[in-house]
Amino acid sequence: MSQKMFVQAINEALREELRRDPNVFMMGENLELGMFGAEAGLYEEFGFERIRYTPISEAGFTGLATGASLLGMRPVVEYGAASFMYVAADQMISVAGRLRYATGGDVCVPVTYLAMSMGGGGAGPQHSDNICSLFVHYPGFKVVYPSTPYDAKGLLKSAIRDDNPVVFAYDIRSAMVKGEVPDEEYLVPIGKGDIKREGKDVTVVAAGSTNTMALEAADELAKEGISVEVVDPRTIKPLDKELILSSLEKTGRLVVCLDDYRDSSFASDVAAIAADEGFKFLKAPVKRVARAQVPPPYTTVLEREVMPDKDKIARAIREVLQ
Amino acid sequence: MSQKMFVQAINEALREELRRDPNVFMMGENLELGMFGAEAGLYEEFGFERIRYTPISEAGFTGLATGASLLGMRPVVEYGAASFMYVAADQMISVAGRLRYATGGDVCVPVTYLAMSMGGGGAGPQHSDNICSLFVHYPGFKVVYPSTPYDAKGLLKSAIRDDNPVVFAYDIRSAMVKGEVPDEEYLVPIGKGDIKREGKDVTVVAAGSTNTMALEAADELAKEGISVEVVDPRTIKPLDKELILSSLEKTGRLVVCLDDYRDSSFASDVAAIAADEGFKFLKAPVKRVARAQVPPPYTTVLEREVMPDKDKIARAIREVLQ
Amino acid sequence: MLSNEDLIEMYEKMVLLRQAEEKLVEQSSKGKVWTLLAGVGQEAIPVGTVKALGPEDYWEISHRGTSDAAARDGVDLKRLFAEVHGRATGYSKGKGGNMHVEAFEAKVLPMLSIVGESIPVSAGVALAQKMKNTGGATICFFGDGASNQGVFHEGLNLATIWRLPVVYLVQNNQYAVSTPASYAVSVKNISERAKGYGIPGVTIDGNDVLAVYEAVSEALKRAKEGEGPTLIEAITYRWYGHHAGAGADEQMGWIYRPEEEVEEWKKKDPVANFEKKLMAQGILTEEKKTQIWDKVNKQVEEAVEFAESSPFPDPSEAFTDVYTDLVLP
Amino acid sequence: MLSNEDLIEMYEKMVLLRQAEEKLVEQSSKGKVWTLLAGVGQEAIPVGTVKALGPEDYWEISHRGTSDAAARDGVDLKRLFAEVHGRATGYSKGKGGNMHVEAFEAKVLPMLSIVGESIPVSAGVALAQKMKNTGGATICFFGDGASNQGVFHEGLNLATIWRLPVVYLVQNNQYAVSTPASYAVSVKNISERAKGYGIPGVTIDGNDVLAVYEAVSEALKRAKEGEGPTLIEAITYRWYGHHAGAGADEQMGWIYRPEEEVEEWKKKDPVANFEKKLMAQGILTEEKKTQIWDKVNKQVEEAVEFAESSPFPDPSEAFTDVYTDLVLP
Ligand SMILES: Cc1ncc(C[n+]2csc(CCOP(=O)(O)OP(=O)(O)O)c2C)c(N)n1
Ligand SMILES: Cc1ncc(C[n+]2csc(CCOP(=O)(O)OP(=O)(O)O)c2C)c(N)n1
Ligand SMILES: [Mg+2]
Ligand SMILES: [Mg+2]
Repeated sequence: MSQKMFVQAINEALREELRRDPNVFMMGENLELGMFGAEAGLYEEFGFERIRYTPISEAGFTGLATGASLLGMRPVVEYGAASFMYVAADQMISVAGRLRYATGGDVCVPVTYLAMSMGGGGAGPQHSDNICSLFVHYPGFKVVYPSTPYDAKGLLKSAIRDDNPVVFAYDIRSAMVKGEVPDEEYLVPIGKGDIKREGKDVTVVAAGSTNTMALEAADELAKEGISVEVVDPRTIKPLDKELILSSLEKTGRLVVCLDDYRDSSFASDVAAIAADEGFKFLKAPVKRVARAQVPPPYTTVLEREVMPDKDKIARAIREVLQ
Repeated sequence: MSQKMFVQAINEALREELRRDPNVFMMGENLELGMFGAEAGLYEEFGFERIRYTPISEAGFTGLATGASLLGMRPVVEYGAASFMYVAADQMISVAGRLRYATGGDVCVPVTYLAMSMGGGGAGPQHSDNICSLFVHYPGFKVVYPSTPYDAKGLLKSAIRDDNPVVFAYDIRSAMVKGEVPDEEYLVPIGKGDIKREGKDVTVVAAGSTNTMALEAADELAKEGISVEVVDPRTIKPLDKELILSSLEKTGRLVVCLDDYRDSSFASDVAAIAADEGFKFLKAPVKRVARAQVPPPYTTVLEREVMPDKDKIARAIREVLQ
Repeated sequence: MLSNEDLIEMYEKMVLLRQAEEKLVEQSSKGKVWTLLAGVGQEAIPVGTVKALGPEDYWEISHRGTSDAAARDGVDLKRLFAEVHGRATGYSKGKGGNMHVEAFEAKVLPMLSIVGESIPVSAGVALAQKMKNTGGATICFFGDGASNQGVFHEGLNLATIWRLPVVYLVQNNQYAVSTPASYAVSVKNISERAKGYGIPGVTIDGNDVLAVYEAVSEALKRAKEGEGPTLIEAITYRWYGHHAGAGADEQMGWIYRPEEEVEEWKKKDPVANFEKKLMAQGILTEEKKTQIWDKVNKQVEEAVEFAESSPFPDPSEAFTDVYTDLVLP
Repeated sequence: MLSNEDLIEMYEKMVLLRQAEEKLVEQSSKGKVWTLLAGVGQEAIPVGTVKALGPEDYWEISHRGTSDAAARDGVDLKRLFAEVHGRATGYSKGKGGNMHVEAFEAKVLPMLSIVGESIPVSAGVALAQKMKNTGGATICFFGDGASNQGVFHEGLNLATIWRLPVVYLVQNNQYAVSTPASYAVSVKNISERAKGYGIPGVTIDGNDVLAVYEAVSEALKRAKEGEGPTLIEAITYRWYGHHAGAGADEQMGWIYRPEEEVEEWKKKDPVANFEKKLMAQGILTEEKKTQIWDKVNKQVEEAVEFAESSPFPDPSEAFTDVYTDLVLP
């Protein structure tokens, strides 16, 4: 075990999988720079053939990834910021997610998409998006969304080995998070959530950076005698519904946190599941803490109004306990 | 008043607004054909200058619409099938929806987008999508989604006159629906829902073609003595939450119907609102009836498994009444 | 050099595509197949192409020409027909249908139905061929209308800078639904767009199966030698409207081509003209011709029978094949 | 013909852009402005362009050159600086910031920060100019990297077939972040891409303000005469990395340009070389020069002071300006 940063964990996962399987390769812009640490050193080790830096043609190289995957390659596609995926939306939504189905199972599309949300860092209206809910909405994808270095490494390795298109969503606000990462090889299974903190008064379901915020809020509230259970779905598609429902059964109260626009999001889904299958456990209204329906503003004083944070989560927890 | 088809109502709205305001014009493919009735006769009356048929360049002409709107034009953009909007996703999500905000209110983007879902007609995996939830999720859009000819005409006219980007979503399964349309001019306000059928046992919130299905289900259930209130949000962004909550207050039970993929959809939002603000009214689990998370299959026997229909709605109503 | 047997074989395949496609139009008119994007009149392009393909080459077909795939050896017309009839015995179990015709096992890549999508996807297949050193190249068909999609540009640029073994063939049938290429494409010949990528662009008679064979052979050779893509523009014409069968253009009142133009092009019938040529050269005889047509018609009839008598998939199949390893409710 | 006054004015504007941009880099280093996409070294392009613009013309700036807009008359450097400092007094009240610089009232269109987006948008502005008969044309700046985006293709094709009054100017500074255009663009000169649309394409020295002025003037004339777009490729170089100030390339360890290359290009300094020329021609004197630099430096200082002393927007502003008529919670 050693302490590692989230981006280092990603880097290790990529390196290990590139070493393990010659069919794994990467495409994306400026990959040779190892821009923000996630790809550091990969170009030096694997060369252009496998770390293919591209023109600014996201739709193009996303399509290439699909095509290459049909013949057994395992592309890992990197977009810099998740906001750059919209120009490739059709190639993902309409092609990668549906080719297997449209061929009745004749092909598979083992592509991994690295989608970093730049939200919360002043990146402004067009650079801050999180695309996690988009790929929960559209059929054919798995979506992992880790909050810790341990989960990031284990899930990314699983994603690359998965035979389906997997979106690896993460937050720039998680990039510098530190945590224990085993020295030996391990995987985190896709589709299994994790209780990051046990508690009995209220369940907080929080993915990605909001999980970290929720843990901080839980610390704070513990001082007031409030016992918060923090559930990290880790994979948001397919969702570990049982874990969430069993926590809800215990606490009877739920707050859902997500660093994505609130409406038609994964946060709404969890609330909807609670209102259906979890209804019998519910003792209080279910609250969502997510981004406001506003393009993320540039200036910090405004940005913090619209983004989820520890205080907003703590406030919601207090509300459901009233 | 006279009986008109849904597509005729759209046609009238377009014609009237084109006549009324010289800044209104249309872009889209094959518009001069008046393909499925919605644009019939417009090219003959208004000519190429205002009914601009385009190359197959959705991202391109969507961007042109945004640009033209900045100078006070009021483009109505037509996509044939909503599924063709994904190639233009960035121009909508990242530009049209955000330019006003990014300029602190210096510009506005009065564009209307006609987005017909072809779901339920055997159009297969890539041609059947409904993009309504997509534009509920992303900030900056209004989304109207009528179920009757009356609402279609009134809402489309309001959309064209609105100073914001408005997505006019409709279902091919509604296209042939008939209903009363006044001969004199009228508008349906954006943001106001409508009770399409009063009832007391259960509230069904259903937009677009699912509203028609819900009314059929309600007829059927009435024979068993079940009284169903059918709420048509008509606009799904901004949502007439009060109408839904007041209906819920009366019935205490809720089924939400939508012809879009269920996860991270508007259907989840309504359930989430019920679980939060409507919690105090709820007497039973909230059910969603929406598309399964499956690319729409081509062959009918499979397609009907994954799409919402009257029977699935009736079943859900019975469930929440147990 | 093509032998007489080769030529006869090509003729037979053209007849097969013609008859198969006409049959599907008929089936669509009867409501047994969804609205059809018929390729009647364009048969020389798939047949000339298939002749040029090696066994290791992949072929991405376009939405135009539902039966095109059947030109390739190893493709089973029965399963192809079953697919467009929505049957469990179809190549894709009825899930993909007439917009996703494929025979992946025979290296016919799944048709994609959003215009232009296949352009980068096929470059990706070529990339895999290159990275895996499998030999072979990929050829991608698309229409004149697709040359106005953004991914045309991105795909061609990427394929060029990476010298991918891919060939782009635009079936310029002069219309995208009702929109004339002469209006929608800013250059006279789509092959001129090759200049924007620094690759060879050629315009050929798409109704001449031998011209197609030659152009594709040369482009494939170039691709396999590591010199990157070629853009081939094959001028042709579709005899039917954009849609044929159920929902045909005429039925919808869509009128955009002068009747004389259609008549003119019907005279350029790729099948009849090739037949005439082979007859004149004594390669084809009346007897052989009758034999071929009988054989083909029987094959087509059998395919329809197979399709119509095949079962629809079990309803539970709706939820499988979304993922390789799980079925979500 | 440009008068001496014109030339002096152009010189002054180049100095202004240089000094303003350097100041923003400094502010960014201090953490007062987000990571900057500095245009230092590319000043001749905006200044030559602005000189060619008529009052009815629109100008879509690129993400490169945060201060570029200030070259246009009627643009207030104070409000521009306030914007990138995130203040309520900024052009966009601090909501848009350095990726959405605009001065719409002065016909400087909002910068868009997703590469290529502005290409069709500016064609749309030109379409409105044409439909509304306002006279005037629109010029759109973008980078070499943007020429590989799909909307480049779609935008140029649409602008051409509709003969829109739009001019496309690619600031080819030879890199897209670290990616050399010589690798990523499949043709030697981006202007060759004009051939794919049948429009004129020219390559000019982007560090020569007069060459820019002339090429843009001619293209605007053509556009206004209804002959459609021109693609101008202005070869230039950015002195800083992709990012300058906070998060500068060097800081991030991003190394991709030979030092000699940077040095070579610094010798081609568009400001110094223009100055030398004007001096040699006796149009500019040492005295005038000092005057100009003092004036400009004062202007820049005042802009910084204004920006720094301006209030941040009220938190409630976060929720306004999403719609024209409603504020959602
Ligand atoms: C992106 C997109 N826009 C629109 C359509 C609808 N559509 C299907 S085929 C077609 C015309 C295609 O024309 P072309 O590329 O010339 O091929 P052809 O049908 O003539 O063979 C159109 C507009 C689509 N499938 N995808
Ligand atoms: C679609 C998209 N992909 C990636 C980015 C990230 N990005 C911002 S600027 C840039 C480089 C742009 O290069 P170029 O067009 O040459 O302009 P320059 O910065 O050199 O002026 C990149 C890749 C983006 N903003 N948009
Ligand atoms: Mg065509
Ligand atoms: Mg550049």
